[in-house]
This record gives sequence, structure tokens and C-alpha cells, in this order.
Amino acid sequence: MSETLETTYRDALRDAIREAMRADDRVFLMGEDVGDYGGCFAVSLGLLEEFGPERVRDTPLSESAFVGADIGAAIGGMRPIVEIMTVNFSLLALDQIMNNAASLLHMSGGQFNVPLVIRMTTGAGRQLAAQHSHSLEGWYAHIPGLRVVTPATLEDARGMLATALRDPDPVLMFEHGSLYPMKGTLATDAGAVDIDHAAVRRPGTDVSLITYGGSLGKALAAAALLDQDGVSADVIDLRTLRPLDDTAIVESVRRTHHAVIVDEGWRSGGISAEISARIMEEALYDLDAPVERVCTAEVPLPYAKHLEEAALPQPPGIAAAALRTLG
Amino acid sequence: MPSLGADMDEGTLLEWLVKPGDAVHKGDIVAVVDTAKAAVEVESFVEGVVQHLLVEPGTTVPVGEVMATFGETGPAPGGAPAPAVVPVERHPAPPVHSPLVRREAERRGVDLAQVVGTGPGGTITRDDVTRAAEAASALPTHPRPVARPTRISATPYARRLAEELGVDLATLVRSDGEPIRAEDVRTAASGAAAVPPTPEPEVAHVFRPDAMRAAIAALMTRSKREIPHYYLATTVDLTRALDWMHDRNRTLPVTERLVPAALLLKATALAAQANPTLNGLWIDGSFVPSKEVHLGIAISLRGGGLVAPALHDAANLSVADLMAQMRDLVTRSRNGRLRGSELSDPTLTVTNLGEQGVEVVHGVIYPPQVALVGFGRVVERPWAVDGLIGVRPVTSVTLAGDHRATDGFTGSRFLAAIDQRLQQPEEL
Amino acid sequence: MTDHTTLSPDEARAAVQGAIRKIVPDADFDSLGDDATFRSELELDSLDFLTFVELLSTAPGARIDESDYPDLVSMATSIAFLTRPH
Amino acid sequence: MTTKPAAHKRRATREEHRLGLLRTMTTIRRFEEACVELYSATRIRGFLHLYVGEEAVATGVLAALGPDDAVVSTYREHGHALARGVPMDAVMAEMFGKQTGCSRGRGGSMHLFDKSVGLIGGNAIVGGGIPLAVGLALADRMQDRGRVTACFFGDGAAAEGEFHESLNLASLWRLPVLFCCENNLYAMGTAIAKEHARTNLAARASSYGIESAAVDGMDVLAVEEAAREAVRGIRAGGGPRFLELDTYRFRAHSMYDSDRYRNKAEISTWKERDPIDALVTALRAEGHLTEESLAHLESDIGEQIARAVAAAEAAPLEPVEDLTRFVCSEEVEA
Repeated sequence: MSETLETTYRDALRDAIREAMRADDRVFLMGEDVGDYGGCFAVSLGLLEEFGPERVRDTPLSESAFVGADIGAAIGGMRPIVEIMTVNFSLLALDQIMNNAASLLHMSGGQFNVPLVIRMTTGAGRQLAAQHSHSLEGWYAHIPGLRVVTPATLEDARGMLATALRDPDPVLMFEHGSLYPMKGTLATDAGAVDIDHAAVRRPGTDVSLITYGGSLGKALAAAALLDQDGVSADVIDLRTLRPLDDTAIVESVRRTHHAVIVDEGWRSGGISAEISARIMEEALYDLDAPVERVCTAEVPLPYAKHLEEAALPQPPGIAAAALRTLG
Repeated sequence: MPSLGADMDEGTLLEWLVKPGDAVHKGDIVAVVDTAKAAVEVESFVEGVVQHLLVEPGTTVPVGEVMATFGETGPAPGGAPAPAVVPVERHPAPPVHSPLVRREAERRGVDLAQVVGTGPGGTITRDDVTRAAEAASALPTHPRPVARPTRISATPYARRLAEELGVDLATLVRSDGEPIRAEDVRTAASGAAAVPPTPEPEVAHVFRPDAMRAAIAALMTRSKREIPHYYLATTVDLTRALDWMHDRNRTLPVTERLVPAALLLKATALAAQANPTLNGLWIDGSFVPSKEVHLGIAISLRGGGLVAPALHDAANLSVADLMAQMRDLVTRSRNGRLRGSELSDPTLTVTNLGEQGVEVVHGVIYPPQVALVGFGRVVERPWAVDGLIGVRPVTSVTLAGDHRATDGFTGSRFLAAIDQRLQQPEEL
Repeated sequence: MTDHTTLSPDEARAAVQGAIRKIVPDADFDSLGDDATFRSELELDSLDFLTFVELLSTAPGARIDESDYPDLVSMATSIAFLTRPH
Repeated sequence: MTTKPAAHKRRATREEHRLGLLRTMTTIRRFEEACVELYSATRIRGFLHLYVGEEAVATGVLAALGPDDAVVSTYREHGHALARGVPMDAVMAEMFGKQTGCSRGRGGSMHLFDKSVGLIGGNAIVGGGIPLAVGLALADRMQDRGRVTACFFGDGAAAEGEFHESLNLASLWRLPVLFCCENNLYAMGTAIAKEHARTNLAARASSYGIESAAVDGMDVLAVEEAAREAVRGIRAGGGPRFLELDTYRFRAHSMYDSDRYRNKAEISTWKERDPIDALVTALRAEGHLTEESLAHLESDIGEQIARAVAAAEAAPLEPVEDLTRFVCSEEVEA
């Protein structure tokens, strides 16, 4: 057995970046306040000191320009890691992400791939109000040409980056803001993990709770509540929203015949709708109840704590939805 | 007519800027065309002299149509005009019908290929479809298809399961309007002996009272709707049987003692074996006899509801074994741990409502079985034997028979056989 | 019937309640009353009754024959039977 | 094409070089005229934006680049592609949406790509290519390559945020980018005076600390000279340079455009400054071009275009089964 160490999600991310930069000169980190400040969420703390300003680049507040520049740098032979402070700011770079990063390979008939990793903080739950609480990973998962990953565990925080950097095409990594302080143990030799498959985080037989990212913990809490009612929940961590691991989703539904999708994104047109549709397409005859979705209320996220909590998926609501599917 | 945009199919000539005899150079503007988006100047791609202008201003022509001809010199009257533009590849466009028209045509059984359109550009309108449908109905036609039965509301998994377990969903429609769920199907499979199921391990069947009520309702409704029942009854003297049983029980520990039901069941199984036309299933309009007698035992569940799992091959069990298996079956029924085969195998069901005090039971057959045997309460009655009247323990035995499968004669022979067996308890 | 130590009324009541509860877990003895007939009030069938007898037989000193069954129809009669010197 | 720099060859004489520029500009002009005709005949579809009138810009700037340099362009990029040396057959086949097209039929007129000559696209989002060029330059800097990236965009793009963000970033990091603003006075149908508070675009670039110049974009020699000077400065490590190339498109914005926002007199005035005519006149005056050699040049180009059209017509279509190729890379990097 390998040794383990006490760490946090934040430190695991930093270790992953450090390891990647040590291993490959082409890898560099770029974004707003990644250098002197140490990263808005302190992920890159100390990296400037180790790698210097050429490879840990503070940028102007120009999301479109620096994301576009990283796309260019990727085409030019580098392996950039871009940090976009929060998902809402990524909207300022949406043109570059969608029209260039996602499209160039196809548009050029296969000539220009974009080996780029864009990291950003996503999600609500910290009373940051309407402009800093989005969960737009489902939006990005709409776009062909991108891979969208959502590390929800320490292993994934530590291991997804290395695999993403090996991907010849753009990978968007969404880190839920509530996870950074998450503590736990990790093998000292933890490293690259696959970014193709979903994971069963808790096996069960009665109902599938399908989720990812910051909602995984809530789904597991809901599973514990359901356990008290004698209901056994199968908790699926999607891990990658594009491409979706249809097989894992369908296999779970075939086991349980009841499905609840938990997504911090909004319900209308969200990734939850996509997952639900795929269940209809591939496992309809295994469903013994309509699929339930537990999503964020259709409001811009409010500041007040009680309102924000009411707007977001919570374990009791998830458990209630699971019980509804069971009739 | 040149194409001036990817979505341009036709254009309207606004004016000619040249006339026959004019010399035209490549790139000269020769006409102005309205593309529906804007008035656009049309340039010539050829050098030459205008011979014929073929399109009048104000006319709308499709892209690719020749609008004018050019020659080396002036117009040559009667000469064959040469096309002025590069011929445009035009495939005959497949007729485009609106979704409304297509749906209407489908609904009315109209073949759109046979309909002449009166809409813009010859498109088919809904009125065209209506007219075509009316014209067709004026002719002798095939009978209209029979209306489809009302759709049954069931979950997809319940549908699949119903197919696998051979359960007719129509019998399970719930009175509360909720869709039929997998559990309802399993419950029904437990009540209705259906086609042989796939082998199944012992599984937990959580019987929900409301679902079970609905399942029973559906099944019994189906029975009364489909099965022409006939009813027979006889009274059987149980003196010998009970004496024999008490004698036997006296020497045995409680766990091995018999109850009267064991004797009644055994007698019934043996009688059924001797009267095979009552033991089996009515499938697709004919009777399919069963070699073994799998006695369905109606067991009431605490909290309501009823299941009738099979006591397999009851005729070949010793009374002691039958007793033991019956106890096991009842216990497992009430714990919800029946095997799939037990839920689906019965070939003849026995109801023993007498246990709850009633004297006579007129039962309802479990489709697709063809008979149901009922035992009433054991009561003491004055009874004449060999010319003397005594008080004897008796029970009323009834038979509900499916008149499609058997007649009363068979039924009465069967009841007589039960009586006979109970008079020779040591043979049971 | 061998002479064994008989049960006290409380012990007998506890034994009967324990046995019945194994068959009818939600039996409510308070509302049932000591004179209520088990078989009709608790919907015991012959097999349940056999189980009841079987459970009571395991109580100390209780050997119950078929002929004793009529003595076990209610709480009152059962207690009387079980506390009676054998 | 002829202007793909070839330093290893015998250095062309001044006359030969100028004749080469003429050939390039004329090729672009005739190619696009053929495209108009093919579009009218529905052989070419989608949007078609023509460069007619602006040929001196692409021709002059690209004459100043080396073979390893990179080019990022716009949706009006036939001229850049041809001047950079993308084979005409591949460009024409792309217009036809054929498998032999330089983007395998997936790009069309607006998205011509050719890795072999460093053309990183035809970008159809106004201003969208500018950050990309900055990034290419960043990669070159970080890997100590002496490459220059030429980035073309129009006056319309100068109003986009990406323009300002990118100029700031390139200047801040002293990156080797040659910003080439093709100022043809109209952002589609909106005149420059109606879209820019200050119409002196070179001055605007200067405000970011970028050395800038405004050049007559109708004079290919002036363009080339300015570009050479700028490229020299960039290669010397002086950071980005900015050229405002004043030019004019003789035709409408795109095929469907009725050109109602410009008056004919304005167009005629600019046509008098036709860059091809100007160079022809100069070469004739110097005695380097005769009627015969010009006719020969024209027929040469005409034949080349005819061959390209025939090849495009005959070329296979990309199989529909390959529709979803190139969404993700087919080979994962070792």
C-alpha cells in the first residue's frame, strides 16, 4: 500500500499544476492574479516563486485576449493552463472558447488542434449573488470540440489536470468554489486519472442519483437520508460532462429503474435535461417512474443566505425527489 | 437569373439597363434585380452584343433561368439564342409540404403524391387534402380501421415486465388513475397464474395495499367479464378426517401437528388429479391441462390484500410435507418473500374462508385457471348416518367452474371425489 | 401433564403477548381487551394459531395438547390456562 | 504563387520582384472575378466576401514575411491565402466544398487554412483572430523562435474589445506581432466616421505604446516597404508594430449586398487608384512591361484559374461518413 497524506482540494490542484510544470517546459499558467496574488482562490500560491513570471503569467483583465492568446500559444506549440477566475468571467471569453478553441480543428479540416486546459471556478453557495454564482458547465458541454470535466474529489482534483494536458484538444475544468477547502487523504503517489468515465461513488439498488462536481456531496448526504428510510441510492459522479458517459448512466438506471438528476445548473435547457433525454433514449424501458431533476431554482442567485439555500439543490430535496420516483 | 445569395431561389427583374444591339463588356451592369432583400445590380460575365431580352421587367424568375442572350454581333432574327449565363445546376426540388398538410394527409389516408396543389407555386394546402379525402370517401373504400383501444397508462419498465411475466396490463388499470408500475405487475403475476415465467430466485415482493387492491380489482373484473362461472356445492362430513388428525396430533409435538386445511388441500389435490379437466389453464380459447396439481392457496395478508401462491405438485406430497410446505408458504407470503414461480404457477386455487367463520364460499376463478374450490367453516350439524342422526363436524365444499372448460357434471364428480378422499383420511 | 412451576399472571400475560406479537406485530392489546377472541379479532387462521400454540409451548412448563386449544381463545382464557397448576 | 519568399534562391532583380507583385495581385483579382461568376451560377455557396481593390495590402505585406512566419486573417481572406502561397487548386476546391479543399470542405470561403504555409485561418468573427495572433507570438517568444505573426483585420474590428485587449497585451509583453489594419472605410455597411470617435486608427494603436504607421494601401510598393520596415523592427525585439493600410473594396461587402450605403462617385474615385493599374502603369513607364507580356500574364492566370475550376469540379466530396471527423483530434499525443 502506498503512503497517504492529508491534503485539500486546493492543494491537490496546486500539486497537479506544479507537477505538470516540472514535467514539461511547454506547460505554463496564465490568468488574472495567478502570480503575485497567488490566485484568487490561492490555488497557484507559491508557483510564481518556483517557476518565475514567464511561466506563471499575470494577465490584464482581458479574458477574451488572454484566452485567445492561450489558444494561439497552444497552436504555437505550448501547453497553456489558463485560469479564469470564475465562470461568469468566462463569458467575456466565450467567443474565443467557442469560435476558436472548439472550432479551429474542424474548420481547418484537421490541421490545427488546440491543446489547451482552461480551469475555472464554478458554482454557488458562498453568498456571492447573481454575478458570481453561476454553474455554466452544462452550457459549455453543449459545444462539440470541447471536453468538460468537473473534479469532485481529491483524487480528481489531483489527477484530472495531467490527463487534460495530454489531451490534444481543449479541456475545460470546472472547480466548484465550495470544494477548495475540502480536506481528505490522498495517496502520496496519486497521479493522472482517466477523464472518460463516470464513477459510482456509492452503490445502491433502488434509485440512481446522477450528479457531478459540487453537488456530489449533497447527493451523498441525500443517499444517507434515504438509507434511513430503507432506500438504497446509487450515486453516480459523472466527472466528465462532455463527452457524457452514457454507459455508466444507463447501467445505473438499469439497476435501479428510478433516476434523479442533481445539477446546480438551471433546469431549463440544462445538462440535466440532456442526461434525462439520454435516459429516455437508451433506458426508457427500464424506467419505472418519470426521471426527477433537482436543479437550481430559476432565479439569478440571490445574496441572502436563506434565499440562496432555498434556490440550490439540498439533500432533503434530493431525498424527497428520490422517494417520489419510488411512489 | 444569377444567384446573389445562398438563400436566394428566385429574383424579380426590376429593369434592364441594356437593350438588344448594345455591346456589353465583361463586368458591365446589365440589369437590376430585386432579391427580396435588396435591389442588386446584375453584371455580365460575357463580352458581346445583346441579342434578345427574354424576361420582362416585373417578372419573377427562378435562379438559373436564362434572362437574355448575347451574340458576336447584333440580334439575329429567328436565330437560336445562346444562353448568357453559366447554366445552373438545378435539381428538381422535392415537393415540400407543410407539417400541417402532412399530418392531415396521414390522418385522412391521402397520398400527397396524388394531390394537385392549389397553393402558391403549386404547393398542397390543407383544403387540397380535405378535398382529396372527400373525393376518396365518395368511392367505395376499405372499411375504416377499428378504433384503437384506449391507451393504458403504465411505466415503461412495467410494460416490459408485464410482457416478460405474461401479465395483461389491461387487467391492472388502477382506479386512482396513476400509471401501472413494475410492482403492480409483479403483484398481479403473483395472483394470476399466467404463462410459465422465467425462472426467478426468491425475491422480495413488497405488496403495496393500494396497488394490490387495484390488481385484485383488475383481475377479478377480468374473471367476471371473461369467465362464465357455474357454481356447485356439497356438504362433507369431516368426522373421520378430524378424528384421524386429532389422533395423529396427540402424539406429535406442536411443530408437526396438522391442521384441517392440510387434509382439505390434499383431498382437493387428489380429486383434481382424478379430474384433470379442472386442473390447468384456459389459454387462447382452449384448455391446457397441467400434469401436476399446483394448488394455489388464497392467503389473506395482514393489512389487506390477497395472494394465491402455488403449493407445487400437491397431489404427490405426503400430508406432513404438505403441511410443512403450506406453513412455509404462508409465512413467506406474509413476509413478502415468494418465488416467481410460486406467484405464477397455480393450476387450481383453493380458498379457505371458513377459517374466518363463513359457512359457504362462492369463489371467483383466477384467470386463466378454470376452477376454484372453496371450503367453509367446520360446523357441527345434525347428520344422519346409517339411519341414525348424530352431531357431526361438517364443512361445505364449493366449486366455481369455468363453463368454457367444463360442465357441471365434471364439477359434481370432482366434489364427490373430494368427499370420498376425506372419508379415507389414512389414505391421504 | 407434568407438574411444573406455573407462571404468574404477569408472566403468563407477557408470554401470550410475546407470542401474539410474533404473529401480529402491530397487535394492540390495550384496545383489544382481555376477553377478545384472538382468531376473529386478530384474524388468526389455523396456521397462525398453530404458531401461537407452538410459541406458547416453549414457555416453561407448558405442554399444550389439541384438546387445550379452546382454552387459548383470548387473553383471559390463555392467562387462566397458563397460570393453572398442571 | 510567386511571392512566397524564397531566400535560398538567387535574389530576384527589382524588376522581377515587381512583376511578381503584379502577378500576385492580378491572380487575386481574376480568381475573385471567377468566384463571382461561379457564385452566381450556384457553384460556390455560403458567404462570399471579395477583396477586389484591396489586393495591394495582402500582396505587399506578405511579400515582407519569411517562410516560417505566421498569418492570421479574416473572412475576406482569399487574397491572403493566395499571396501567402496556398495552392490555388486547394483554395478553389475549398470554395466548392470539396475534399481537396485546403480545409477539406469544412471551412469554405471564410475559413481557409494551410498549416504548410503558416496560415492559421480565415476567422469570421470580427476581431476574433487578433488574440490568436498574440498567442502565437507568445508561443514564439517563449520558445525563442524568431517568427513574426502577421494579423489582418479591418477598421470594423478596431471597435471590438478584443482589438484593444490584444493590442494592450501584445504591447505589454512586447510580442512579435505585426498588426495589419485594412482600413477600407466601411464596417460592412457603416462608414468609419459613424463607428469610430477617432478615425485615425494608427494613432489609436500608438496609445498602447505600439509603433504605428498609416500607409497608402493602394500602393503595393509602399505597403511592402512599410511592412519590411515593421518586420525588421519586430525581429529586432522591439515588440509589436501596427500598420493602418488605407484601402477600398471596389465591390460590395458580400454577394447579397446592394451597396446602397456608398455613392457611385466615391467608388469611381477609388477605382481610379486601382493598385493593379497603378503598378502596370509604373512598370510600363519604366519599360518593364509590354502589351504582349501583360497579355501573356493574363492568359497564364486565366489558364491557371480554368484548371483550378476544372479540378474543383472534378474533385471528390468528403464522404458524409466523415462528417464528425476533426471535432476531436484523431491521434492522441504520445
